[in-house]
Amino acid sequence: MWASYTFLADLPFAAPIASKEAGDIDLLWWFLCAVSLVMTVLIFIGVIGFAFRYRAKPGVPPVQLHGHTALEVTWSVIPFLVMLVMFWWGTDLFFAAQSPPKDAMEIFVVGKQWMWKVQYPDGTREINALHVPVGQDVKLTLASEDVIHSFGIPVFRVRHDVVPGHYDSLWFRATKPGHYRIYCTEYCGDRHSQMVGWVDVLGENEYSRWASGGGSGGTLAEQGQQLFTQNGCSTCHLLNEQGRCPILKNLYNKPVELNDGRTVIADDAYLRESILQPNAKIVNGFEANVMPNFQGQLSEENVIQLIAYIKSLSPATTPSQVGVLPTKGPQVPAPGKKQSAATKATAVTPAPQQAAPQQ
Amino acid sequence: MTTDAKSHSHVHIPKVSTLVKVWITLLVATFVTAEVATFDLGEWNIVIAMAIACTKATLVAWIFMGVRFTSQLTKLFCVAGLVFLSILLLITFSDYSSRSWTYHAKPWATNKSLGLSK
Amino acid sequence: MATTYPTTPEAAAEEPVNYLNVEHGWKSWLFTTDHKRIAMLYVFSITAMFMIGGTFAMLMRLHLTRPEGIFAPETYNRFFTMHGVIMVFFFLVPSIPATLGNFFLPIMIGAKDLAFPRVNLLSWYLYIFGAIFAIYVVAAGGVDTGWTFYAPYSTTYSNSYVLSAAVGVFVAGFSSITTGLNFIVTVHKMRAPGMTWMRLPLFVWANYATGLIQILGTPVVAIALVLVAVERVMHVGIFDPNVGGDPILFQHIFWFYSHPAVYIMILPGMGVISEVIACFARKRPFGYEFIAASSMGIAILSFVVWGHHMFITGQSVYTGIVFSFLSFFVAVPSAIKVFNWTATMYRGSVTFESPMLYAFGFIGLFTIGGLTGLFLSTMATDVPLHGTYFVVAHFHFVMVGGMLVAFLSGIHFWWPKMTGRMYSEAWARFAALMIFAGFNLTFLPQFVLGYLGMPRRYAAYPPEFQVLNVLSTAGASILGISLVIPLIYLTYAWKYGPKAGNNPWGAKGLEWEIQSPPTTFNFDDTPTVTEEAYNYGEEVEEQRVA
Amino acid sequence: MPETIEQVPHEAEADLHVRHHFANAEQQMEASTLGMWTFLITEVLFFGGMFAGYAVYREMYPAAFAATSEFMNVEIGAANTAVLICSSLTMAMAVRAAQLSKRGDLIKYLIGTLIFGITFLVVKAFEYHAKYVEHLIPGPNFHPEHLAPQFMHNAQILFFLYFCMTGMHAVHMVAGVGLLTFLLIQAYRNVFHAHYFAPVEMIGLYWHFVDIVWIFLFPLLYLIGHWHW
Repeated sequence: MWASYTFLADLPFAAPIASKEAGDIDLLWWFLCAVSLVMTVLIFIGVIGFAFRYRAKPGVPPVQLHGHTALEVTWSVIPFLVMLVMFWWGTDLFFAAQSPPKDAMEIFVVGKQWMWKVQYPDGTREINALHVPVGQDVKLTLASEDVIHSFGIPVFRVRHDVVPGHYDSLWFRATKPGHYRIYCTEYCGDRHSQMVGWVDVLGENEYSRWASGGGSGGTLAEQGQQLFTQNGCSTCHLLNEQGRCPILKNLYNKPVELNDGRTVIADDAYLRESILQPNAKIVNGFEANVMPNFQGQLSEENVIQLIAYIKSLSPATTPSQVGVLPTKGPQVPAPGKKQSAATKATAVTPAPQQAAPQQ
Repeated sequence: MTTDAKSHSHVHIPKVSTLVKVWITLLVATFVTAEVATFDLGEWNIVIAMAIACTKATLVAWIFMGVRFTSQLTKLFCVAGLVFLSILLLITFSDYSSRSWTYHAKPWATNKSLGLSK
Repeated sequence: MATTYPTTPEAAAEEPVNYLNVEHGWKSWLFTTDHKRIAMLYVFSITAMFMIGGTFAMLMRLHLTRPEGIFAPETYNRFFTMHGVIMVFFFLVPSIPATLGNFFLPIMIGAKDLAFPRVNLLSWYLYIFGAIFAIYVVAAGGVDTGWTFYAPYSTTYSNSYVLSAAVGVFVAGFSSITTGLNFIVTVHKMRAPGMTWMRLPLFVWANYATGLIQILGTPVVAIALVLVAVERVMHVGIFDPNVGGDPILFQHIFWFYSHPAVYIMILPGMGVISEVIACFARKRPFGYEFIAASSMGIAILSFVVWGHHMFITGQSVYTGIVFSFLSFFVAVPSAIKVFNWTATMYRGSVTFESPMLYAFGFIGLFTIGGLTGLFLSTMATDVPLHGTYFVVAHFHFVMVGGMLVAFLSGIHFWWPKMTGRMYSEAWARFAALMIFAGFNLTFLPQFVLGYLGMPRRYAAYPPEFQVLNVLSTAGASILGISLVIPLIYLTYAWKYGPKAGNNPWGAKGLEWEIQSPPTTFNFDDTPTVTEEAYNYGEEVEEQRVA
Repeated sequence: MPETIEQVPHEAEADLHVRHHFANAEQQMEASTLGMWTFLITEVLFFGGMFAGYAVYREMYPAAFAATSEFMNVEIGAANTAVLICSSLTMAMAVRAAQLSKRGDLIKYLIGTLIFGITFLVVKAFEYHAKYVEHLIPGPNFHPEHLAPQFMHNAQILFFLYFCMTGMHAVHMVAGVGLLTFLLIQAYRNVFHAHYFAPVEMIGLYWHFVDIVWIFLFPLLYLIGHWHW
């Protein structure tokens, strides 16, 4: 908000802070601590003071008082006003935390039972590890392949649940290089406590040195292109002229007219839904039931690679007017377990890997 | 509705004609709601269906269940049940409808002013 | 079921007939419709379930003394789930309403019994039937979904005894509904002549408000568990993301009950504390109408705040803002109560018997518990604190520091009336102080752990948190041992304690005007109430003050 | 003109049924009515959870709900609704007969209500069987013939809700039939009369409530409008 409050981390036994937003949240935290301390001391003094001052003494009768409406009103309204300050301040910071800047560097994180699979735009992949440059806005797009996880980095004071079925996202801008912890904070099964990792905030040159290592299999977009051809998408989605399917060139983050008159932004969630459930939203001028369902055939990583490829088709991804968080949009079924290309679109019911659930 | 003079604890006994009239209205309403559903009125289908269902339910409660004779307290209890049911329905529903609203730095600038929706 | 009276004169002279000795034999207990006997049945079953839940708590704290833990992670997951399920559904929700409420609500309003005695007995049998399922689950291998049963883990991925646990909780829920139903109808329809609403003791107000929440909330968790159970059986359901279902819908329906449930747990405790403070400060509670109104306010407002459990689970930001605002609204009545209790002691004549010590403990710990709740309803600070030990410490401060301490305060305050015997005051004060110390040592470190970011439900944690965890385990062992002390001296007192007269504390209230322990029908003839509640005059009693 | 009450037993007999902890029959009657209505609130909220689920998914997948509504047989649904409304009438007449101490009518109407109730359950059983045969039970073997592939997943949600809601309603119907047989036996033993008809009225309230639930289930599950998607 105002200046940066990262100096708050230097307070005795204060939790480390590594981003400006974390400092703002910590300022609110210390404000709440102060208010609570004042209230607790007030109540303790009141209770112990009155109890001691008016303890039962021989010959001193209790004085029956009935009540005092004005006093009641004051000690209802004043606490409520203090709470309104907390409410307003908290909501303001929460709003900022939920609107990632438009030009943030996008990293995909897929939560799978008991590990975090991280994918960078340049194609490198990591398990339970995240490398980010210092001072750069980073937006993490989170997806889950099985149960609800929750990706949290205490040092940036960011956390968001990862619910299977749609994308969630969080963003931060690291200001202090270091080696910080990542936790999964939504109970997700036996190895929930092992689903931890490290985020390394690197200086400019270390980051470029680390990034140059590069992924062997080419950038995310290149991997996406391979998938694009392998799965036969290129037969209909021709790149230069109108095939039987919509053109995907410079489509990302642009408004798209649907056949029912609605207009949606072609963001990650829309692309993901159109890959897995093509008939959920049909572009104006095209009929339904042409593109097969890829639900269950493509895993989360493949979808991310395809989306990266489609993004690479629209030149400089012109930031749309608003810092549009990938709209959660209607829930799209998460891909079930990798299955053989079932001819008939049988109902997808992933038998859990472990034994059949006992009744 | 003349209460039965002789009953000692002013028990209100409904007249047969009232019961039969309500019965017929309910049957007619069922027929009407089934017919109306065959026309395609888009959004309005659900509204009409629910309106008819609510009238039928109030009729059953008011006459058949004798709510009209009961004390204020029982009437309050009926309403309280429905109020808390609507709390559950409305707030859960508000979450789902407001999920896809975009958050942007200027919440007051709606989609229209940004030329996004048609 | 007609009750027989002992006719021999010397039996009557030697021990006046009361609800305990009017009949003997297991039949007189298992088929009783006397609200006092059902209350005692509940006291035994509640204590048994508390001990089971408590053992799991001790096992968890033992496990957490080492960063990598002692037991296997799966076992730890079962420990914390069983601790949660048993404590929430089989101790916290039923405890004060089913024991002290069942026993004293009819007497306090001048009634012979609750409105539906047989339904009251059914409530105990439902509780026992649910408890049998819970104990079967414990014996068979436990459930590992957390007491919140979140989908899709509980529906698809967990292979523990989720279905049996869901059935057990479902049945125990109906026991809670029947108790609530009984309280509401009794308070409305069976008050003695002259007992107007504004003369009702605050304990009755609190239990009436709790009854409302039990009636309006419990069915919704019942249907949530039915949907989870059916989805587990049919391998597909409305919470299954693979067919387009949304796991967050389960959280909505679950928390619609589970947040009001925490008020089911705390409201009766507040009722007990109002009674205890009024008695030992010899004062009519300051702002009686405001305390009663805030009980009702809490009961109603508690149904619109459940979303503060879901700020970062993908619920829309706008609904989150509405929930955050309403969560601050619901905090106001609790604040009013604490201020009024403090003001009640102003110019009173305060003595420090053990129930009053527990009441002081309650006010202090409930205040800290309530204030830390504000951290979690402020959206920005909820982000770093959600799912950490800060939340664990918050709700233990309100549940153990609030509800359990109030339960002990009520048990000690009414023990002479329930059993006719007085417990040893020295042991009681010692136990109260030990519980207070053990409790603070256990849960204050957890606030710091939560602030430092240690997630909850972790079987293994980073080594830098070990010191605080060991401290917390030390506190837990003190708390665990000191909770056993009341069990000993209270049962000892029941057998060998000195006879307590009808009104050992000199308190006001219909329950103190009848014989202790009371007769089966409480009053020989229905009392008529002429004066207002808590009518402590201005006279000084010598014997008490010495 | 209200019928006269034949041979009304005098007040004393009314007090025969008053339980020891009630002051008089009046207080007991009010208490049991209030108790019944409080129980009905819990039932309202019990079904409310499922209605919340229905509302959410209908808003999320309107097209899928509309497409799958073809599998619901509207005629049977309407017929069942009519059957339940008739059973409500006979139940109300039974309560009235009890209030007027007319044992003959009471038995006659109770039998009528039972017949309608059982007819409803039998029709329901046939409907479920038909759905079983057509492989419409959500889960591994869910293969509706002519359903557009894109709705294959979301259709299972509607069918899951359909089976849960109508199933839970059927369970309440079975409980109602059980209570009615209990009433019938008591009526046969001439237990009910103008001063003691509480059980009949209470079970009547329960029965009417179950009818109201069906009144809402019928349009929501059977008459989903055909959206022009």
